Amino acid sequence: MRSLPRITTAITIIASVSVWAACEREHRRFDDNPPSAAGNIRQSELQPGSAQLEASLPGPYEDNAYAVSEGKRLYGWFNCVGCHSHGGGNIGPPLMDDKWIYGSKPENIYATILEGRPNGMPSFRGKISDQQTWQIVAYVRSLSGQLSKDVSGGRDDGMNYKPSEQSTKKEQPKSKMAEQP
Amino acid sequence: MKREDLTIDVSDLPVYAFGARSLMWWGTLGMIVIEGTMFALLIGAYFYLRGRVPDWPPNGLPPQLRWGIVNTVVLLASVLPNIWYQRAAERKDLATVRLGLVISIVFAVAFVVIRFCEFRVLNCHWTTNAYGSVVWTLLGLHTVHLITDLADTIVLTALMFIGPVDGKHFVDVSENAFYWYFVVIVWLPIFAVLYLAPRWI
Amino acid sequence: MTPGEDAVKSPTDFSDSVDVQRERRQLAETWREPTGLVGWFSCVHHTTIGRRFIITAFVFFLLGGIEAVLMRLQLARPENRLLGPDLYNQIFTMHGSTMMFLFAVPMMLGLGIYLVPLMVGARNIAFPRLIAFGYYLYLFGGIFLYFMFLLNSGPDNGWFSYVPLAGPQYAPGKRADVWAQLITFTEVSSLVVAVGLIVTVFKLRRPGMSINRIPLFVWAELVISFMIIFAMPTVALASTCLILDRLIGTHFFNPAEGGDVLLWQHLFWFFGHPEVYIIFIPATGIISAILPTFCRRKIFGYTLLVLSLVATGFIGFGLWVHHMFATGLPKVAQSFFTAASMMIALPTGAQIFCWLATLWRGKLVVKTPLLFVLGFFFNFLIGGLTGVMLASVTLNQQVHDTFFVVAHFHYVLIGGSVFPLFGGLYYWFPKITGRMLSERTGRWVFGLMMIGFNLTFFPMHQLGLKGMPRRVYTYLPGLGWEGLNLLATVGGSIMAVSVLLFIVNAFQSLRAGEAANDNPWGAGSLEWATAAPPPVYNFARLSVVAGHDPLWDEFEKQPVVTGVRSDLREVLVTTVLDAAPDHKYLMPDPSMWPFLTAVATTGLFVGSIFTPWAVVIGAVPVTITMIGWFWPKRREQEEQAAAEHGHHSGAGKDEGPVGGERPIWEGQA
Amino acid sequence: MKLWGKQKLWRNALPVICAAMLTLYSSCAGRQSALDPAGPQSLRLSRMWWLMFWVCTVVFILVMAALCEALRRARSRARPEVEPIAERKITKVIAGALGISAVILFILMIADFMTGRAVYSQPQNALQIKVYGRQWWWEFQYGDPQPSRRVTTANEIHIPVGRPVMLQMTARDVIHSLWVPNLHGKTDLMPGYQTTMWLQADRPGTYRGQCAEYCGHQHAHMAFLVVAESNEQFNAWFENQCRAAHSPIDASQQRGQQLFMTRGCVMCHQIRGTNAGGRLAPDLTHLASRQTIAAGTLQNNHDNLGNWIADSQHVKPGNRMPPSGLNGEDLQAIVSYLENLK
Repeated sequence: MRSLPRITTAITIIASVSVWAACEREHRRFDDNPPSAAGNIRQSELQPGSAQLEASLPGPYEDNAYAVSEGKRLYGWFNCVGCHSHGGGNIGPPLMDDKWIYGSKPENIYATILEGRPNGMPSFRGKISDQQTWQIVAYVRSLSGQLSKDVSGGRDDGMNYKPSEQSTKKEQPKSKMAEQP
Repeated sequence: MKREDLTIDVSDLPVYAFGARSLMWWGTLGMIVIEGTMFALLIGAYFYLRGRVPDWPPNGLPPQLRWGIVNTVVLLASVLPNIWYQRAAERKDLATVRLGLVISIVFAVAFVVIRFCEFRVLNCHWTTNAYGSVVWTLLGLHTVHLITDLADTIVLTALMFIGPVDGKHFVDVSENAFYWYFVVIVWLPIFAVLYLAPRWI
Repeated sequence: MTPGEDAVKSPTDFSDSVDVQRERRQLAETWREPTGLVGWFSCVHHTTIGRRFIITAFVFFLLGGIEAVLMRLQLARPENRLLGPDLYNQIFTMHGSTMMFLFAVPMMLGLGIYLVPLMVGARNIAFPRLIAFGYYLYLFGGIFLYFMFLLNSGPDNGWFSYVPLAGPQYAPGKRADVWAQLITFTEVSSLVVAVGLIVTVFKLRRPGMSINRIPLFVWAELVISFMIIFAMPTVALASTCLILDRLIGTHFFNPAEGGDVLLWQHLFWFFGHPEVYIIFIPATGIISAILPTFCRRKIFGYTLLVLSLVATGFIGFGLWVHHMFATGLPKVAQSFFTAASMMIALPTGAQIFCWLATLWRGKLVVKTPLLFVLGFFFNFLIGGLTGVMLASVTLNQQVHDTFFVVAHFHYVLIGGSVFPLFGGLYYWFPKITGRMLSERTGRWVFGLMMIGFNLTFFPMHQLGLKGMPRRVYTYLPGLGWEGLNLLATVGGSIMAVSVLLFIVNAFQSLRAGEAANDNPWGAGSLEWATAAPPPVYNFARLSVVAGHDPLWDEFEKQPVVTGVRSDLREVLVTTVLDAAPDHKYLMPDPSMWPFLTAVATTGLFVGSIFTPWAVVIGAVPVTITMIGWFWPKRREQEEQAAAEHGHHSGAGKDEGPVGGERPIWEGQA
Repeated sequence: MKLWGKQKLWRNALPVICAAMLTLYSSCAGRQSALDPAGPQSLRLSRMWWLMFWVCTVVFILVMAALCEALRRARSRARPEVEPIAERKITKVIAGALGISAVILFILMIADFMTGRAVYSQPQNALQIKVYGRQWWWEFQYGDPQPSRRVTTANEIHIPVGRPVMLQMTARDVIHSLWVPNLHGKTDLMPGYQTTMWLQADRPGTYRGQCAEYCGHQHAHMAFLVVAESNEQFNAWFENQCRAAHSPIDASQQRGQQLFMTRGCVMCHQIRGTNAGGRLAPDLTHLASRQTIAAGTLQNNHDNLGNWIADSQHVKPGNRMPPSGLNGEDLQAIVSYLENLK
């Protein structure tokens, strides 16, 4: 009995400490303005070699489950499914494999969505907000298991065409340029 | 007021008892009822889901009978050694108890092995559809019971061979058999649901 | 009237011969609870564990109360921005889950753990280690929930966690899994406790306490233990399916793949409705314990009360669909459930009538416990009547999921359960702590709680009828809801004050309260036949029971059971129906293993939110600790041998209860 | 002195309770009140309510009276009474009381069945409307033989007075529940299920409905309006809804339209008659003809529209509309364009 207070205080201390490092995974970020990656877009597109080397800007939502699920919703809403299917690819390249034509890093994907790419990938600049773009980026990366399992989404409430993102094994991205000697 | 006037001397009563007289039996029964409820509900869910779709199983063919039947036979057979060592336990006949326990372990292991064959040839995966989910859960839940009771029996057998064995432990042995009967009996409805219902109903 | 003024002379007073004192010393030594930090985790006596359950549950009651106050503050005015939707949703979910799973059920079970063995005159509860295990699981479950809440991972889908909102697609992150796993913790805990209670009531009753002499509180605990055994597996199964859906992609609740969203609701409410009675029935037991004491007469209609308890237990399983009347199920089915839901009013009515009759014929002694019972009549009647309204499928479609329902079930759960509970706390506090709670403060607590409670929840009836739905984090001005919401908030704060006052009262009494004698209220049931607080062996003198208020039935003249060894933790096991001595049983010693097993189990549960492999890996430590638990230690071996030594003749042989059909003591007495 | 606590209690509590109970009669009116029926079903339901209310009140008073009498006797008497003859008499009384309760319950049950029969009966020549619940707004589709006249609108329906309206409902995401207290009780909208209910308004007016099943962050702001009006008014409204959107009439609106088409709006919203074809958010073809925006959250006026477009997340945190980032000129332009969509 006497040690009960001791134990409880210990627990509260641990708890309150951990609040400082509160779980990014669970934050619901409704309206924050993630950095527009406009700065290093061009570089990573034009000089991919160097882009590989230089410190790359991490996606703001890599650890945020809510953002990933929003990304998943928008991926459907903005009809990415139309070309990329549910990640398996069709008219557009598949997104759940290890091949990344324009780089697998968040800002590469961000650039791809924002500026579009040759052979059909339209530009969404001005059409969708930065936040939405980054959310989609996070989801697209989860498609090939780039995000940690507790952040990636589970199965859809719908026809399941592929295993859920959280049960997709992590692909080691091979960028097309990286393959060149 | 002298306390010696009326007394009931219970010092001659035994310090353990078998069957419905013992606390252990009631405890085991409690667990059995809890898990029985669990299985009943899962079977209920199975038929509820079945009522929601036009054809059942949705992907056409019901699971192959072979391993299911083998399993049922093994399981029913495993009742005999259990009855045997339970009786022996109530006689406090240690040698027989040891032998009976070992035999029933063999049966249980055999069953677990066959169960994995059963899983392998199952007609669905749990991610296929709700049918797959409920079938795997039902079979899985029963397997969990098997394995826990197997572990239970192994520990008990070890005790019978190593430890100094008191009457109380014979009670435990007989309760172990009691629980195994449950694992066997509950399998029959599950077998009927998984293998026969899709064919006959 | 000072407490204990008209108390019967406590049986512990007149057994003071030398040998008795020696026996007491030996018993105290035999049953001694270990001390120190390690010892704290090894205790197995039901009074210790029961007290822990009660205190822990009360702490969670306070946490849930704080959440309630926060919600009321948020709703005090329209479009309030005190809590955003995200936080509010977490908080109302935490409130519901806390009050249901971490306060109400554990509190009622805790009272049972503490009181049932005393009331049936046993020296300990059956399977004490299992009970301890149950406590640690419950504690860890609660800590886990609040820890996750502080990490902003508090569940936010309501305590009912409907799919698909709680499913993998619409509940990202781990919040919903935290809820589902909390269920697993608390269900396992409640289930093992329920088994322990049932076996205690069936097998450990004092000789003479035949089935028709079991105190009503014990009956109540027995009934809810059975309800738990049939209800809790349902929600455990449902939450498992939810976790499977979320973690490994099963399709139980995915319509597109043959799953079904209503399956969840059926499973959940098949547990959820009995849950309400699991919380309410012990409260009726408390009332049946308090009323006779303060009416100075036996309870009226014992048999009818028992029957209605059992009936409630059964019918309680037949009403779950009235939580789903808005889902458009077949009308025939709905009519059936309407009938069942109305039918359950009858057993409850029968109980109320019996209590009224007891009052009607009694000699009133007005003390705080009785006040709370009187408050119960007022509040619970309102709740019960609105319950009848909700049973009507048509009316239900208007008020379902509105504040009317919030008002209804708070009248049932607070008015019907928490009021008797506080009555019970005032009633048994002297027994548990050896000190009286202040009568004067008690009346203030009661008055404030009564006013605060009705101010908070009565306006909600009207809010519901005026169209305010439940679970809204805010509302628009101009719908005529402002005033009533403000009123409710005011009432809520008054209620909070009353609870704080109770805490002050409790601490004051613990520090410098008036010392209580063994039976301050002059009650009739067995727990008052021992010292306050009870010694670790509960009773030295095992007198036979001759009625359902033993202390009022010439307790001193009853024969005494001898021959239960006091140098071992030996207890007498009796037969189920007429409680005739059957055999003796050696209660387990204190042990650390239940705690260790609970730790291992916690690891498994928490891990399995993140990866299915945690089940496989986590099974290893669980198995190890369980073996450690089961494997007999040398000391236990020796004791067992000692106990069985000299009984080789009798041991194991199935000779029936001593004295055959007619228990030996009847002949002697 | 002994009863000080209790007397004080009754002195305090009773008036409060009585006052509270009295408030039940007063101020039942309201555009979202179950006790202000505007249709045949809600009328029957409110009758059911009042029946229940009165029966329960009487029962309550009787039991409380019995309790007070019991207390009076128990206080005055010197020692409890237990002699068996009287006890048996009381047992009879209790049996009688139980019998009466059973009868009352049975009557209420019958009343419930009768009400149910009336409320759930299938109406003739009902106006068909499809309802889709979405996080966190309502999509309505008027049924019509010609596809061109299957009007889609959001968060506001108009119905002709006196004509039943059949709602066929399902959910696009999670479970919602449609509830217009003045017209009828609630019915859930569930994914994988098609539920139906019918409404009828007997007097013109605007009735507010709200989602009654917890459905996530903005469950609190998921309302809609039912405007019941004369047949002529309804037909006029309906004809207008069938038309394509008005085209811009001045430069600012021109600009607004162009912004709408080039910025994010077009990704989700539909404006019939333009190439904005999104079906994921409310159809804006006749936005200006609606009384509210953001699912009954804001009055539909210039300022609110502007604020909403500029920063919808502030008004309805978590809703699906991203901040547009528009301001100044652009914002004015787009608002003026939308205000023209009568």
